[in-house]
Amino acid sequence: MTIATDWNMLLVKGLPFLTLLGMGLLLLVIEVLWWGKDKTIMLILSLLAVAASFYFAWDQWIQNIPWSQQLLVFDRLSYIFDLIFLFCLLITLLISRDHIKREHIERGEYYALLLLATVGMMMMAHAGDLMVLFLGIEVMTIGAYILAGIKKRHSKSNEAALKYFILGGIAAGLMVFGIAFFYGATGSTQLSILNQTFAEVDSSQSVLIFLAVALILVGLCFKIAAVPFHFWSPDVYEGAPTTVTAFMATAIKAAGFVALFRVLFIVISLTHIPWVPLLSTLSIATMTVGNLVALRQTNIKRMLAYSSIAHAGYALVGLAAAAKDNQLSEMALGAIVFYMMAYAVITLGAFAIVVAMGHRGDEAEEISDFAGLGQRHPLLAAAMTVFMIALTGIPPTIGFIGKFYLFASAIEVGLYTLVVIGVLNSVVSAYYYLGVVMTMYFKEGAVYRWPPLAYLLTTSIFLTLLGTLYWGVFPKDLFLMAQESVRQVIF
Amino acid sequence: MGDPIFFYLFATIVIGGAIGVVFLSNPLSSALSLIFSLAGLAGLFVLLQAHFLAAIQVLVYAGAVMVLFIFVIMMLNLEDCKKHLKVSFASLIGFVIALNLAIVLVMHVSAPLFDDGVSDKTFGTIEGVGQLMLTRYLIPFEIVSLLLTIAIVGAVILAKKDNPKETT
Amino acid sequence: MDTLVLGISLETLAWLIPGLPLLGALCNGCATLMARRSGQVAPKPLITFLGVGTPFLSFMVTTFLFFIIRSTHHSIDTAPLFTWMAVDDFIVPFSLYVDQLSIVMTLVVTGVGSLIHLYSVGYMAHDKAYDRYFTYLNLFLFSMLILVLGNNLPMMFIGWEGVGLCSYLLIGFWFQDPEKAYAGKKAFVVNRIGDFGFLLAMFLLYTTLTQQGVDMRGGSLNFATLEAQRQLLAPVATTACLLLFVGACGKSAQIPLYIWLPDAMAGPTPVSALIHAATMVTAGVYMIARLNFLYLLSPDAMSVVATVGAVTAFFAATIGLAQNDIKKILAYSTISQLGYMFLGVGVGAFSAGIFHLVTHAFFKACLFLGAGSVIHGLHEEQDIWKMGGLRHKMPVTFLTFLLAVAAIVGIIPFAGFFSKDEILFQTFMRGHRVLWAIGFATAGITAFYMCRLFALTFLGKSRIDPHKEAPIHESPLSMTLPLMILGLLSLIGGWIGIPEVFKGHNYFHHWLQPVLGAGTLINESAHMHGTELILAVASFLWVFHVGLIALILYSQKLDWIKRCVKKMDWVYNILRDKYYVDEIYDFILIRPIHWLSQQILWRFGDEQIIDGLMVNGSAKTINLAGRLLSLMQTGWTQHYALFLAAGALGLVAYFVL
Amino acid sequence: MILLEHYLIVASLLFCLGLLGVLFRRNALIVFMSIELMLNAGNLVFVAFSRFFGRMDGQVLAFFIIALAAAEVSVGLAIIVVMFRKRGTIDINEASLMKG
Repeated sequence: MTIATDWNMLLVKGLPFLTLLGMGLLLLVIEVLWWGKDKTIMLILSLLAVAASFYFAWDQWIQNIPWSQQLLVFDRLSYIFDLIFLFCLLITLLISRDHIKREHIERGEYYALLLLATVGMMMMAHAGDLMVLFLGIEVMTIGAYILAGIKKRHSKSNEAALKYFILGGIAAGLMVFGIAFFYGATGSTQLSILNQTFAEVDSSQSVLIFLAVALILVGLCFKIAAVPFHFWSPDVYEGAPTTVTAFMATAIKAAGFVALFRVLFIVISLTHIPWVPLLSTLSIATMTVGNLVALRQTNIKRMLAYSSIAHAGYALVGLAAAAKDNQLSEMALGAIVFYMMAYAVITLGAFAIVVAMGHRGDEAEEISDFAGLGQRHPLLAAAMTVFMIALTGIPPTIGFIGKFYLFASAIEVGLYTLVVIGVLNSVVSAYYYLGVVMTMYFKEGAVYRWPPLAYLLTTSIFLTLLGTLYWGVFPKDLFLMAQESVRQVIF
Repeated sequence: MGDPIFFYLFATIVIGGAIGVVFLSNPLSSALSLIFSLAGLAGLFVLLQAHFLAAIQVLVYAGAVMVLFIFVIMMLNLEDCKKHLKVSFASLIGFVIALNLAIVLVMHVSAPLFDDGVSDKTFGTIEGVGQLMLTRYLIPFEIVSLLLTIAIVGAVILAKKDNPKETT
Repeated sequence: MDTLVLGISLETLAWLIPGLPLLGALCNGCATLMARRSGQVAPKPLITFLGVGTPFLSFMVTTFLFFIIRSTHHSIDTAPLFTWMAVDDFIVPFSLYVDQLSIVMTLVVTGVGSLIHLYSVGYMAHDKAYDRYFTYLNLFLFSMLILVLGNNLPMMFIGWEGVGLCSYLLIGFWFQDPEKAYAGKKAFVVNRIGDFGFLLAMFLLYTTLTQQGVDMRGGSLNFATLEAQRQLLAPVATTACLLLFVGACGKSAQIPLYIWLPDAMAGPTPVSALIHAATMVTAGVYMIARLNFLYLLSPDAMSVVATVGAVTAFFAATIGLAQNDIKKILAYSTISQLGYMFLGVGVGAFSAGIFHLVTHAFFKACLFLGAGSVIHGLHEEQDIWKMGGLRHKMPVTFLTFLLAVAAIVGIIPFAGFFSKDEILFQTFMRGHRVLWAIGFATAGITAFYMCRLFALTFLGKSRIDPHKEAPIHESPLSMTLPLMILGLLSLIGGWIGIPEVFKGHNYFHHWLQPVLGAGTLINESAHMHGTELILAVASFLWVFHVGLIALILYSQKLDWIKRCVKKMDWVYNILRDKYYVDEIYDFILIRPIHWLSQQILWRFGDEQIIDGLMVNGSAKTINLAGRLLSLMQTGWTQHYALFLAAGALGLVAYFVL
Repeated sequence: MILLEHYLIVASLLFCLGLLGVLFRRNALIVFMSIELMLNAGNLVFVAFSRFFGRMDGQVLAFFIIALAAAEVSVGLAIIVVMFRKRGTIDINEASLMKG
């Protein structure tokens, strides 16, 4: 049962996460040894690690030599998600510095935990084994619990951590139970082996398998905050420090989806299960609930939390389309990958602006705090307008392209109802996204002199804005990249 | 060791302990029930020829996790923990849901007999488990170590009292 | 086409048409942002130069291209600037298509657009946000040109969304006023409903073509591809056309999605003239004409279009009878005239519809700008009962307004006469007698309310507040010049399409023949001329008399009117209150929900500007659902755990049972 | 004769008792203990199947879960300690600042 592992190969292929891992641990050491107050060195080291890791992942993506070590797989799908995580991490790091200084949570562990949580996500993306997948989830999630609760002085932050922890614990329990049954049904937790044994699953074992799949799906749906497993997300997003929220809303969601991919690739061959109705229902419930409740929010972070739920719902439209005919269609999967990128870019931009709005002692988390921004700071308001428009899904932004591909892929397989509901939902969402724009431009707000924005924040807003607009007008290459990534997936 | 009496003994301990955890009002009693339950589980592990795991179970849970729990209970000196159990509407629904899930699980979990012959002499021993863990499962093993690192760091930064200088 | 003009290829010229306004918008936008950053206002001359200059240049280029096309009879299909989207076989190139139809539309958009830009210089002169205004206006022009010139449906859709967005920004331009901001949002959301139809239609067309295995590497959903493959589209034509028509209804304010347009008058008047009269709202008509080959496949969809058009025309005109706000009257009249255009394209007379679109752009822009001039002169007074006798004080405005009224009423030989009569004649000839009768009646009503508006504003005695009276003055040249040009166009604009019966050559229809083919006119043979002449004369006499009566009544005999109104007050009230549509929606839908929510859940507060099933009714329902759902978010972890467990149980049951 | 399914039934009961504990109790400590029960139910399934297949993979996996549970508990207890400092209670339903 031993596997002859080519460790050199593993080292090369694993460089993206090994780099982050090494730097994360190094930061922990430095934090202990470094007595200076200024943590800029930590930020610089983290950014260097991200850059190196990005280079390695990009290089591997370009080389495109799929390789599998049974427990870990290295294909384009995993590398593209590595790149998405790294982009989210990059923007999060850029917007973090000023925020965590204001909040007195600037410490080396903050950076280290961000890096290590990203390693967990990458484990999920590279998982060839349910156990690795699960442990990746746990590394990511435990990192997120801590980051959510890191503002110890604030009751809300602690409450967020507590809620996240308890609900996450239940989800973990369910998932472990599911994986255990999976092991029981197939004799292994390795996904590639499962793929072969699945064809031979007989009826006496099928119950075990179904039970296992159901419980694992619950755990994954929890991570992507699909209704009715979404309840944690608004509270956690609101309570956590804004930068951490930005990270959770984008990277963790993307990680949840890649995990869902990995599992679905295998279990989709269970033809007894009507996948399309299941995923459609999940998708409809998720986007509708997300959008309807978002209408009523006055806190921008909470609003974005519900909006992120709704966007998970849109992405599930693609998954339902992909699951049609019990084989995952490339176009729909590519559309989801693209949507994850689009959503990450836009949402990070929106959060960057929320961070930029804050001051010492006043975090400006209410939508009403945006009143009059159009006059106080037209550039910031213009950027926020673009992000809101992009989230609504209006051309010429990446948000429109993303939705368009998703819905087109669903139309292609004939899921008309789902698309109609999806489009209607995006009509509804126009209401609350534009509410923010309205507040910025059409309401009078306090007039005070705007302090100059920090360079890192400006950079991150600029980057996300550029991405939102550039890929909105020239989405071709990015989409082809997404499409290429799902072409040769190792099962 | 295949005697059914042991199985029933340990199973009763496990389930009884679990019931104790859920329904005893004093958290200290709950914690003790948990030890019972998990020790019973270790017994079941022994019956399943997982000797090493059973030892680890006792060590980790009775030795570490429980101490941690009880330590926290003592440290917090909780007054309101002894509140009598409130049966709210929500918890009633919870009861129904859990019951349903149990029924679904028990009804459908049926598997054939044990495969009797475990030929491998190292089955369940430190040697066997360790061999597997450090070769085939080396990567998850490393991830777990990462997990523990994160957890320790996290627990420290969360639970450590802030330096009062920083608060100003 | 590699013809070079002064070393510039025609394609480059075509790209310049939308490119120039975009350049203007970008430069103005940058100037605005940079100026605001340092707390100043961007230099006005620069903004004016860029903001007005670029559309004007664009107009020059368009004119040039027009003459090229006229001489060569070729359309210009540019090579893609870049490929916008490419997935498998779904390819959307970003390229332009300039043919006889789109060049006409482009001429209108850039021409009238330039004039309105010029007018804005005077109108917005004292506005603080002068620079921002021109940025939006240029951006609007760019989007509109993309809509018109795009060579495929997705590009049209980008423009479609773009104009909606700019319209939203411009309606809510004076943002201190929450009501105006609300109007902007309402317009936007109603338009989104329309867009939803458009989007679905696109998906449908694409899927149909894919399933038939059509090779679409040259660009999916190109108009040329669609036209070539129209036989394959026949089975889905009705559905697709109706879905597209939903989009057109939203954008062009037809029943039942018309409710946003009157409220959209909250924006600055030049914006109303440009967006809500001359260009954007006609996009729906243009789209149907563009896709005429598709609509011809589905007689059912056509008759829906025609019927909705005729009914809207009538309905809006009657509401216009009893409105007192000068811009509201013009808004309802726009809806009504758009109804005519849909009637025209709906009965298959595409060129007649486009013809009316063109003349309407002239005279309605003139009317709006004239109204703007009046409002400007009277310091933001919009109630026509507080005007009167303005002919002496504002002679230029008066004269141009007169020309435009004559045009919309349909007096020979003004622009509106030829276009409107063309539509009515075509409707009659194609056997839609009932629709013709509605259209005919509407013409009379139009004459009545337009003359009423005119008489109350310019004729009779002054009813202006005495202390406001003194400073009234004629508007500056930058405002009157566009008025004069548009007034002139209202007179002569229709002469491009004089039918043969009036010894004309019907240039306009011949011009569009290559694009619209059979969809232009029923062959005008000699024996039809009799009918056409009778109809035209009858229509002329009808509107002339009605208009005259209105003029006399409202300028000389106001006391009669008042007595009449008193006697007939219920009719008047019904009309004034827009048939109580808002209230009916309110009663049927909103009240019960309202009551329910008050009794059971919450009170709705005082945000009660209830005006419409489509917007507020559903908005309320949605809001209610949102409230219910957000109640589930109790903040108690245990409840969350409960939902999680229930969900898990549900999923397990789904899988296992 | 004790069959595989006997063990699975014990595991299922243990799991549901754990879930019930989470849904039923408001004391955060006991909620954590209940989560431990759920994780351990998974372990029992792993070990039972490991014996059933005669392969030790399941035991290794159970080993990982034990480590994971320990990690979770340490973080969870830290969160509780912070909560107690902030609010003086560890009733999970007292933490409901955020809702809606």
